[in-house]
Amino acid sequence: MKKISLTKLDEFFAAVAASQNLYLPVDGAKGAEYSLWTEGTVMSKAYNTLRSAKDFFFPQVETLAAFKVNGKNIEVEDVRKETEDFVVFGVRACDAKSFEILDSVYLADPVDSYYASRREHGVIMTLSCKKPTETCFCKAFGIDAANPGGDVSCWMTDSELLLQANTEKGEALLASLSILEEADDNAADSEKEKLQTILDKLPLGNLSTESFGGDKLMALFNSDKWEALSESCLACGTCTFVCPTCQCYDIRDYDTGHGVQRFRCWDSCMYSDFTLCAHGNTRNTQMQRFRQRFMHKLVYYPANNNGVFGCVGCGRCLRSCPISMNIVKVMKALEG
Amino acid sequence: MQEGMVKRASELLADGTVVRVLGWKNGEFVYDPTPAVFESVEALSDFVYNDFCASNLSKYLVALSKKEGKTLVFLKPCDSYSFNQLLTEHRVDREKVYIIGISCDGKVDESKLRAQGAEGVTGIATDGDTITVSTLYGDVQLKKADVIAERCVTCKSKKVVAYDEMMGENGEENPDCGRFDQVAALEAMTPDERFAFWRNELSKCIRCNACRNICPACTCEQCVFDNPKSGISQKAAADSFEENMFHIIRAFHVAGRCTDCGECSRVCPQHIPLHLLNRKFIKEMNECYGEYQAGAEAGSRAPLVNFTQEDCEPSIVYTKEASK
Amino acid sequence: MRSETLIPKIGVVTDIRVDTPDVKTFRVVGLDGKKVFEHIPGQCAMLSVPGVGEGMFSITSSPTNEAFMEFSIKKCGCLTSWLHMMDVGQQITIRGPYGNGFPVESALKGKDLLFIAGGIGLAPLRSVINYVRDKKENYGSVHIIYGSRSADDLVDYQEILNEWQTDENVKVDLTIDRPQEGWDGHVGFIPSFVEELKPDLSRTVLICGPPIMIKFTLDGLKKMGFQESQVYTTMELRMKCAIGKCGRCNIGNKYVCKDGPVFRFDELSTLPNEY
Amino acid sequence: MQVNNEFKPKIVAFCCNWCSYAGADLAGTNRANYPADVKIIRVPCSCRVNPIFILRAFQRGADGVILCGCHPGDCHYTTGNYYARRRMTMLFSMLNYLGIEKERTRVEWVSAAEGAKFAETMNEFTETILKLGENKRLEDLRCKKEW
Repeated sequence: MKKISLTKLDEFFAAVAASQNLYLPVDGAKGAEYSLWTEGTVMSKAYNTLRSAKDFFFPQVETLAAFKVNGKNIEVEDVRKETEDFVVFGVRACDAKSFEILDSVYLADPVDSYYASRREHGVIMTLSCKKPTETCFCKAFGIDAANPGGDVSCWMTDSELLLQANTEKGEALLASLSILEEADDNAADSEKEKLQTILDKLPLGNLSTESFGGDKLMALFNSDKWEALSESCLACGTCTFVCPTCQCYDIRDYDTGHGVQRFRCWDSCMYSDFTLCAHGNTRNTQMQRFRQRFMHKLVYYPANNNGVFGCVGCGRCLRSCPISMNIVKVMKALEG
Repeated sequence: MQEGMVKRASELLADGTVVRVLGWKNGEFVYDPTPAVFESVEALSDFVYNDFCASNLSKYLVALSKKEGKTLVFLKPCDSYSFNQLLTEHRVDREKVYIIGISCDGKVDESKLRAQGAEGVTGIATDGDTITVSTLYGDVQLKKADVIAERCVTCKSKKVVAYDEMMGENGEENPDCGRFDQVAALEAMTPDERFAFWRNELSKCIRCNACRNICPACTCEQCVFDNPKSGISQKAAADSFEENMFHIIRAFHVAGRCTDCGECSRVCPQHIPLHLLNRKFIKEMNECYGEYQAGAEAGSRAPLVNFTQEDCEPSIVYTKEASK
Repeated sequence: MRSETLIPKIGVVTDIRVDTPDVKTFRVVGLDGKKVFEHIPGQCAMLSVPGVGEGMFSITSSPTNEAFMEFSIKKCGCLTSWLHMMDVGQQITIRGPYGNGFPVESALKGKDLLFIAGGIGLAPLRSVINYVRDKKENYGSVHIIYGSRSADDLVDYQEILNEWQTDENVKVDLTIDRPQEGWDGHVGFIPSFVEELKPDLSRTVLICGPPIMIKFTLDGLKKMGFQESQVYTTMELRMKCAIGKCGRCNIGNKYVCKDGPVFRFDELSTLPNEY
Repeated sequence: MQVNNEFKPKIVAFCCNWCSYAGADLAGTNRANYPADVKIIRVPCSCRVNPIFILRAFQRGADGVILCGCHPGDCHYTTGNYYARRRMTMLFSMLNYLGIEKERTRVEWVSAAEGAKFAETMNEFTETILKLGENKRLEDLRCKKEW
């Protein structure tokens, strides 16, 4: 365990930013956003960022390959560039867990090289929560906000920042920062208890997941509650585009006039053309698309990943759905 | 207000005038009601109407008026303008809808609530115009006027313009509501400042289409953005140009039909002030072609599908700029 | 830099054969004139034309054919229409092989086989049929029931007449939906035709065709006493990445592009029927 | 587009088939020259031009877009240019509102007999675009990069 006094926090950031880009949550006009640290940047105290850190590893748009077409001949150009190193500071426990969920998809064979190179060059410094809010329910998915994962876990007491490396990348980073002092391992315990008492009082603290999981597939699929739950869903993609664990993407071509760029972009199972193909669409009604989204998070993903759920309880979909329909209401309706 | 609505709805359901009631049902916390359809008097026990029922229900009537039987709907003043606009475009069947107009003195904006310290909300109680928010970290007392949504602060009219029955007395238009002040402030900026302002705002867009799917004026069966041949990718701003193009075209397609209900800005997960684009079109049309309020009365011709011989030339944009 | 399966290789179309009014068979080789990659029967490849689109097509040639790969493609969308306008020598991009393919080295080994195909459904099965015919010693007898809308909608008709029907280990029964002059064979839909032929119950069934045909044929087979675990099919859903990551081709928790496209029916019946 | 680092503007002119296109034709037969950077797109009527066409022209690399149509009242379809006039006024005011240089877009009524006016308009418009420089605010980088 290492530590540094909060008075020297800016020097700490400067030291980290000396050798690589450092991103941390900064207060914007309407909510915290990850932005590049520069001299004088003040870290946000918000409970979490508006937009998750997924963008650093799985950006909304990225070019896969470029083609030059002349006459009958095609040239393929591999446009991948090695990502330079970067550090993301201030990631909460829920977002840190979402990287593991994305890893299980993109780093499974065949490895997605775009995602893998970003993941290798990115170091994640998590920060335990200070004031979780009512839309947080990470506890329901077995995430302990007091012990956030990531390469380095940090706790912020009133006077100092405590850092503990969890992976070699974390060890290497902390070792390279001579500014840090040693601290004994249970220095963060008081901070953890303080957080634990708040976590127990969270309104959604007792949300249970035992009526979900891989083995309840057909029962949940054929439940008659999906109609009522999805009746006012607008088929926009907000819940999927703010979600840190949504993995789906679309591959499209763009004709730039002097070649064709094949790019990948986030896609949403809520959109009507998600499963549209030449002979029709297997999910025609909004109920089916709505059901697919929550079945994937609560049943299909656990079935394929021995019980790990596809949701991390960050609460972003609770805040941003235009009609306030979300996974918590779905779980409570389908319980028992 | 809520009890009166539930009582009236139960009567209309019981005597068969309507087959279903379109309203809101309560959520996990007080501030997250969901639009819902109630088809029986017992179901109405979940019905809720409070300061957070801000969503505009008229767009749901496009689908509901295609179903069998009449639908009862409660329309706030701004929703009724959208209903009239949908009526003008023959998207809703007037006979299939029974409207109860409800007066409205402004809805609370959840993000304003949060900005003033309401994090970790466990309960919200409103009495008169003070709102007490009990949270995990102590209670917060707020005056309703401080947390009213911006669109309600500059509310253009408290008058329900389409109803079969009115609960409470109807309000009036409010011509000098100052809804164009922010637009004027932006117009007063230099082009570089404006470009920087809009680049900063529109670059936050994640193309989730919430603004398009909530908008009561956007009811095309297949949107131009959904057509892969249009060259505009529906799901991704692959370049900063696409962000500008998406929002210019989205605002353009509702120009003259937008009733300024403010839903697009309410639902934007990135809190981009999208209504400032729509209001710019409305302000420009009022100045060039005379005052016009979409949805004021059904059947009126919108400015962009109308013309006079004496319209100004497009070059007015250059001369007008010089004067400001 | 790691190998990336999403970045395609270049394929050259060396021969185009018009099978039916809306089906053409394309022969594809790499730039070096050899096969772009090896595959097992039932696997698919993603063909694409930059700027037009990308699509998943089953490889209809058998892996025992060292010279080239063949794709029988029906014209039913923008990419397929573009492909149908191609002429010999055109380059396209190709990546693969994807999918699990038929279990030719495991479950099907030593078995008597029954192929039931409808219309373009013959394309995926043709690679298994030719593979089984080339490795005759590992497999039992082969019975093919193939039907189509009309006589000139029968894909690979020449090959069926010259090679399959002359092969004593192979029994071929053809049918078309409606009577047509110049056609003296059987007339009628496949489900009723299969019930008429009463294939013996020891055969392992491989079925592919329009979903409606599969549904009725499967009911008929079950009525005759076939077990669901004896029947294999290959699915056709919207596929994009073809490596089980882009999340759109799932039936329940199974991805058609990675856990399929070949499924056994007892496995399919445990999944919701969203296909 | 930079050609041996001297800026050559790309200008797109939407010309309505009945008047402006004929005007352009007349300019040609009268030997009234105008810069070759102007690329004319013939449209049935000025009101056929959808705002998306103008934006896509900018996206694909245009530095200036001018819409030419019949004089109000002369429209072959009687009311086409009236609607176009309103629609373009709205589009130009929105582009200006977003901070895009307002001289990049323009509407000009050119009748079939005004060959000289057509050439002079094109010269003048190319001049303003040359002064303005390359279109940086409405460009799509993917279409720009020569790789």
